[in-house]
Amino acid sequence: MNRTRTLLGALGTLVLLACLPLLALPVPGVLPGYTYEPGSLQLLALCWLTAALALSYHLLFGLAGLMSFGHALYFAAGTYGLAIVLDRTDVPLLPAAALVLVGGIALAFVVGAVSLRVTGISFAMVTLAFAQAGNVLVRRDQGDLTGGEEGLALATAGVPDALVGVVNTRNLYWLALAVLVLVYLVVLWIERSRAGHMAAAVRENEVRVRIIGGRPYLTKLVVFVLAASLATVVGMAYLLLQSGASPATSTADFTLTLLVMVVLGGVGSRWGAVVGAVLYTVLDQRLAELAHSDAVAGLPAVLRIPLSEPMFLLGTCFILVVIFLPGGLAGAAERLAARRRPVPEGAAA
Amino acid sequence: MAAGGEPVLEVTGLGLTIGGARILSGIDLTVGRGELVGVIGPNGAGKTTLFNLVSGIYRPTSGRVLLAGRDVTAASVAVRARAGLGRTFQTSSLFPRLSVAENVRLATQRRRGGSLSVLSFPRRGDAASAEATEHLATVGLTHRADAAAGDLSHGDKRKLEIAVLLAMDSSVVLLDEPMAGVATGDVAGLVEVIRAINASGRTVLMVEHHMDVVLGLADRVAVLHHGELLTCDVPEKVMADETVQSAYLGTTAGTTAGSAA
Amino acid sequence: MSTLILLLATGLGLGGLYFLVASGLSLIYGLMGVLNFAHGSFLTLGAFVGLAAGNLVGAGTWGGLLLGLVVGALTGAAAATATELGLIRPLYDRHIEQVLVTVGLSLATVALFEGIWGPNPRNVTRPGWLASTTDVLGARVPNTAFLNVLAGAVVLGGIVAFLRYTRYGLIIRAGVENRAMVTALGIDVRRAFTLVFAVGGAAAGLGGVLATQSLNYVSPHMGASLLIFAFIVTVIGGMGSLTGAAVASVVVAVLQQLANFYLNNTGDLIVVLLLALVLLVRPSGLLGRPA
Amino acid sequence: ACAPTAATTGGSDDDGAAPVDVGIVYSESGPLAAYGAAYKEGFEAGLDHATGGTGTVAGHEITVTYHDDAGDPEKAVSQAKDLIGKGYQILAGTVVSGVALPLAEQAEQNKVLYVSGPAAVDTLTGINRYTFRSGRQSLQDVAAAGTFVDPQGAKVVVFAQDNAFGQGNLAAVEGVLGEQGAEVSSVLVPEDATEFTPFAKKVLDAQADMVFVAWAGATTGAMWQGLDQQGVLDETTVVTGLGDVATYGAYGDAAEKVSFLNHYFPGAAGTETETVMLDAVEAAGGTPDLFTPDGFVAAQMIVHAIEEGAGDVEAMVDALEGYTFEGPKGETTVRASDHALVQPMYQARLVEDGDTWAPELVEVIDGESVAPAEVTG
Amino acid sequence: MSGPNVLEVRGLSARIAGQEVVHDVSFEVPAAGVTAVLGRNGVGKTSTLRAVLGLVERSGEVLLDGVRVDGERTDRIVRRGVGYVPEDREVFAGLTVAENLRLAHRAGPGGTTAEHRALVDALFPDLATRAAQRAGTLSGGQQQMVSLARALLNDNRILLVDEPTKGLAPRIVGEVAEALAAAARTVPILLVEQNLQVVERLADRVVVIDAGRVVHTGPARDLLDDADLLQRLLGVHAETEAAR
Ligand SMILES: Nc1ncnc2c1ncn2[C@@H]1O[C@H](COP(=O)(O)OP(=O)(O)OP(=O)(O)O)[C@@H](O)[C@H]1O
Ligand SMILES: Nc1ncnc2c1ncn2[C@@H]1O[C@H](COP(=O)(O)OP(=O)(O)OP(=O)(O)O)[C@@H](O)[C@H]1O
Ligand SMILES: CC(C)C[C@H](N)C(=O)O
Ligand SMILES: [Mg+2]
Ligand SMILES: [Mg+2]
Repeated sequence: MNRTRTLLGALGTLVLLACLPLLALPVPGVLPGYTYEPGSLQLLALCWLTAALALSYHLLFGLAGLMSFGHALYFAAGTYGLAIVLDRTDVPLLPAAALVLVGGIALAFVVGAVSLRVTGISFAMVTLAFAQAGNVLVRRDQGDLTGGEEGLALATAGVPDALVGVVNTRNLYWLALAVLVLVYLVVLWIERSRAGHMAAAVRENEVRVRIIGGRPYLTKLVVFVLAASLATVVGMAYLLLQSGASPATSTADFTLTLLVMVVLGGVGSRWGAVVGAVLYTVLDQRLAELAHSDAVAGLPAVLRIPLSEPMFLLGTCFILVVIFLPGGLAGAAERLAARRRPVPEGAAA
Repeated sequence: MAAGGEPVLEVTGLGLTIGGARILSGIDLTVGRGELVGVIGPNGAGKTTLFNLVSGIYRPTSGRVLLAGRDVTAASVAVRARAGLGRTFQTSSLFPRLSVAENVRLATQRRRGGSLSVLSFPRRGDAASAEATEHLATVGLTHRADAAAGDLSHGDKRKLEIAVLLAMDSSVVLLDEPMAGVATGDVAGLVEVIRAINASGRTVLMVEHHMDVVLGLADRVAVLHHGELLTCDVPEKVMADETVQSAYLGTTAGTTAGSAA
Repeated sequence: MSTLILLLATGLGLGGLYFLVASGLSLIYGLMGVLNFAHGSFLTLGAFVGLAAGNLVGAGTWGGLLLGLVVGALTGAAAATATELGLIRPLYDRHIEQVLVTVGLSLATVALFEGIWGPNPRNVTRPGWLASTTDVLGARVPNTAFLNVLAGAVVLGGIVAFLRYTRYGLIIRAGVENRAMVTALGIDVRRAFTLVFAVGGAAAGLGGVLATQSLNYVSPHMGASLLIFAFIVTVIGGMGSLTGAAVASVVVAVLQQLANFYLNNTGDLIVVLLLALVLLVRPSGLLGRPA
Repeated sequence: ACAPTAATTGGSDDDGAAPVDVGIVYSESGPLAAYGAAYKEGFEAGLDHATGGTGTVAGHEITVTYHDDAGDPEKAVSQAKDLIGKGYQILAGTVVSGVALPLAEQAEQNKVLYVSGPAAVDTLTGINRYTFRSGRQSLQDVAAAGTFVDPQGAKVVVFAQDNAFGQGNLAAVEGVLGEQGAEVSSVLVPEDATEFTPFAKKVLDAQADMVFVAWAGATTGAMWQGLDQQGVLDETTVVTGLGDVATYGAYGDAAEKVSFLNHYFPGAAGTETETVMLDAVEAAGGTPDLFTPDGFVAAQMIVHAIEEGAGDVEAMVDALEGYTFEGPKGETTVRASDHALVQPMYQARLVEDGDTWAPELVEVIDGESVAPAEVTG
Repeated sequence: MSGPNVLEVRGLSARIAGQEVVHDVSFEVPAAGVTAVLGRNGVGKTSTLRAVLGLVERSGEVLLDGVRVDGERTDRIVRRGVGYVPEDREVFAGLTVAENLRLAHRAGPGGTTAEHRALVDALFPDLATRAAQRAGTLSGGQQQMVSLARALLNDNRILLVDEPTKGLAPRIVGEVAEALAAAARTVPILLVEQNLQVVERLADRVVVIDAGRVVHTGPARDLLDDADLLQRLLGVHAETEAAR
């Protein structure tokens, strides 16, 4: 009963989101215009893709407890991989995407196999190191492949016309939404599967897993590769949306951003990851407007200087959430719901 | 020997040296199928270390471990577990943030295979869960099934560990001080659970400092002292041993080797 | 030959600089397990405020530099103390969140510094001797290399003495493992945490002012850009080992110099490779305690 | 409320006096905010100048909106899409090559006019029909550097960072000076390196006739000190581009030993239009700088395009191709074939001015003589 | 010496993770002898001890030597002279044995004295030989010794001891019991213990807890001699009893 209701709610939301490009709803302060306008659709599409990426990170961090500082590497593998294949070959979009996905999986497999030999902060550092190496390679533009800090434009020749140009932003929007739904379902699927339960167990106590005959290393590798391949998929969609790859998406900072999103939303919560990512993206894209608004310009310097720095506002928000909203937004929502619900029976004896 | 049929666990010349310190040396021990062997010895004698070597947490520096005739000396913990070896820890080791039921269910699920499958979903009421519920009832934790394992009191954690062992359905079971911290009033009940585990044909090795429990359950008692196996014999003979008397039981203590229930 | 000497000497100086940046980070990370992402901000703040103070006495004078060092260290310590009291302490039993808060703080403060001092680097005026070179076997070695090595050694000695001759190191290591139990031994573990954080911050502030002397600029981003090497050095050196961090600093810097020069600018890649290799062979780092 | 069926609401109606929207995407914040500020001040002055203070041309009122990309291509693309979606047909701006290239890509995909700002990357020239530039490009810098020595048989070493900017400059030197008979080699330093004394020594050991330095970022000051400490500046002619006012101090005592090629510094041109620009910027409370002309020229080009072809992108493109006008730097031409902006460049030196440094003009270099080779195809 | 009771607990409640697990508990510990807290698993014995020290969220009054300390931080309470031996030993696994003990040293009145140090050395000679070993690698019993030693090093006003004999070999159980008996001659002890022989050997008075409430207080003998009461309060069956 309850489950059908949530399911219906989710479906309804999805239909509404899918219809946004056909509606003229203004969301002042959040979107730059009506929902059907390309600017708004672009922002929303960006939100969906970021949310999908955050979900893939949630799989790593929230489910398996693997704090990676190098998840951006697989996202960049998606954007750059596809951009390079389209740029250098005549392979059409779909086969090219399949090729890049295989490449991403192989990369994740190798890096995962090595980095998972250590745990905790060391794991974070090894993944960081590998991602940093990727970033250095991308920026150095060896063999003129990646375009260095100037990035690489999407070679539109191999891309269907329906996905090119501002007039087609709504198609890209639908693509982004589809990617989000796909990633969400895959993550849900994995979490509910036996492998997912085993991953949660590994997060809790590795020795114990071994004692009951489980294989922590393999479990973690499976999750690592799955999360990475999802990131690769999102990266490819991102390339189409942005019409280009930029080295910023291969930096450790970018992974940290993902971490920030997941924590904002609430570690361990799927919805949290989605909400955190959307919130972060909107703030990141729109705070600048606030920062440059006349209201801020008129303030005395002590207030104006901090308020006109978007990252300052974002960083501060983040700190406040971490300190005052343990469990992030999802945790806060849960507490609110719990307060409304009558206290359940059965306090421990 | 006693109840044992063919040997199911054989340890030969087992030794461990860490940084020049000999923790264990030259342990030879053969346990037959269905036997219950008590392992006693002073604190620091190497009992837990022996378990760690047998279960694969540590690698021995010398000697071999045979499980059901198969040499597992170089095998990983997980391989040994899947070959039918189960154990508990001296300090409870659980999945603290997962529920009590989930702690047990993961073990039943692992045993039933496909635990790394992304294609099958565990459900409430499936065979694995039903079995888990049963094991919880056996140790008397049904009322705590939904609590997080980390929130259990000390004694309840010990009971949960036993339930997990039941779920693993191992043919050889290593229990490291199962009674430590269990309320006096619950000891008898837990003794019965262990007896039942043994009676169902499983081989049990048990480290325990509660002598009444050891004497009440064990077919044979192995005594470790300073990392060496002093003796392994029927309880009566072991209790009569003078070294055991002075090094382990002491003379001043309240607990004495006496008639077990 | 003189090129090799130059490579080694400047590598050593660079190692000194890395260690100056890493020392406070390593102290806090090693003892408290908090990978302090805001360390770079302490460093930047110390550098700006320290230089400003030094300029009051006179830019490019030794007196100014000395005052700058003192003020930089104090500023770093004050910033760190405020951070510990305001942000870290409320989260004492939530380890990952502590790291996250420092991430947030680094994002916010770099932006704030940009707002205050502008995004562009500013050049600094150094005492004449520091801007010149000394001839070592035909190589003209920049004098900042000597300053960095000397300062690194002094900071290393200072912090090691602090840990050896006070109980704070012990208290913190125990406190990280089981905070409640330390208080149950009658020890005010909170004060110890604050103090160690402050010492780490002072090292950052000091390192910041010294770094401006070799980098020849001060900017809101200088801390962040040095931080990544500080991380790497800390991890390679080994959790909790300051000496390890010092050794790693020199190894990393010299290797980087050589690889950049002889192996087609692959210094950064080699360092990353070294990190991966060290962690795989010795997960606890060169001199770290095994986990 | 339902959305209109097509998102093409461009104002192509021919009631000649429709207002025209111009969207400027540039760095108001971020690491290159100083460039952004100069650009914007120049643009405002240029708009005023080109419309005779009316803000209107041929009856079209020009409405300019400014958007901050913070140097981030992702934000810039979002803003461009928003503007294009709202019917903007003219985009301009950005100071970073990494942002200019994706914007050029958007211009091509959506067939809107895009006038790039100070981004120096050469590939922008001839990239597509809809993209123009209002600043100079690396090839022009390099060609200007070539005027310091006689390239024929000269030994030229490029000292640069090992990134796209540095490699681009190396390629440009090889293309331009190599073509003129110079023997070009390079010393490339990793982008993130903070210690490069040994590289400075390597430059010295190369015993070049000319060292061309292409460097950007915070380490500039240390790099110059390194070159000076190792004695490079005393031994050979060292040429580099003179950047914005904030960088004058970066050379320290080395300043007087360096030969500068220059895109622009206030007072370099001495033209009437420059005076207009300087007065306007200063009157508005701004500070003229390296990239002020880029904004000014962008406004001049946009006004011309609107005048000739408002509402019709193709017509605006046609109007700009081959357009020659009196820019602040002097006669300026949009080359029809590839949209390179042919303009004069300068040789300059830094002289001590109290406790700061001031640029001084050495020579004006004729625009045609440093024009980049035409991009074909 | 001040009043007859070194510790008084009045209406103490304790909460863990938002749930009250100890409800309105009151008892006192006289200035001499051993007071044992008994009860089955999970009834709140440990939580009561931790509430006295302020290690869990609590309400109610705690008086130490007649002074209310329930508003104070744990470390202040401890410095007033409270020694604590926690349930799970809680040695600092990453520190050596010597470092564990060094950390427990307290200066000033009520702090570490030479006699106490000598007592510890005599009781646990094993620890001296293992001074440089990391506590995490000690055997379970050895860790228990470290934990006890940390409390016995100081000249405390009272000791709170939670299941000290758990996991100790019978001979050591006897020795620890003797050590505690010796300590009890100079310092009162509040003891949680499951081993009834040890209770019998040491305890003068008992406090029985069930479901977070005190259900019985009185002289130890009264409880131990009453099989019916034992069965009812602690679930100890006659046959287990016979095993004694
Ligand atoms: N890494 C190590 N370095 C030095 N000694 C060690 C190390 N690990 C274990 N030991 C020592 O090995 C001995 C055996 O320990 P073990 O845990 O097996 O004892 P045990 O018999 O289980 O004792 P208990 O009954 O107290 O649990 C102990 O004396 C312990 O201190
Ligand atoms: N960390 C925790 N989080 C939530 N609940 C807890 C936690 N620790 C203990 N509890 C609960 O508090 C209650 C009292 O626990 P406590 O440890 O005080 O019992 P105890 O009498 O010492 O039991 P034992 O004899 O098993 O040690 C139990 O129901 C237990 O489940
Ligand atoms: C450093 C700058 C002068 C270079 C130019 N703005 C570019 O982006 O390419
Ligand atoms: Mg043991
Ligand atoms: Mg307890």
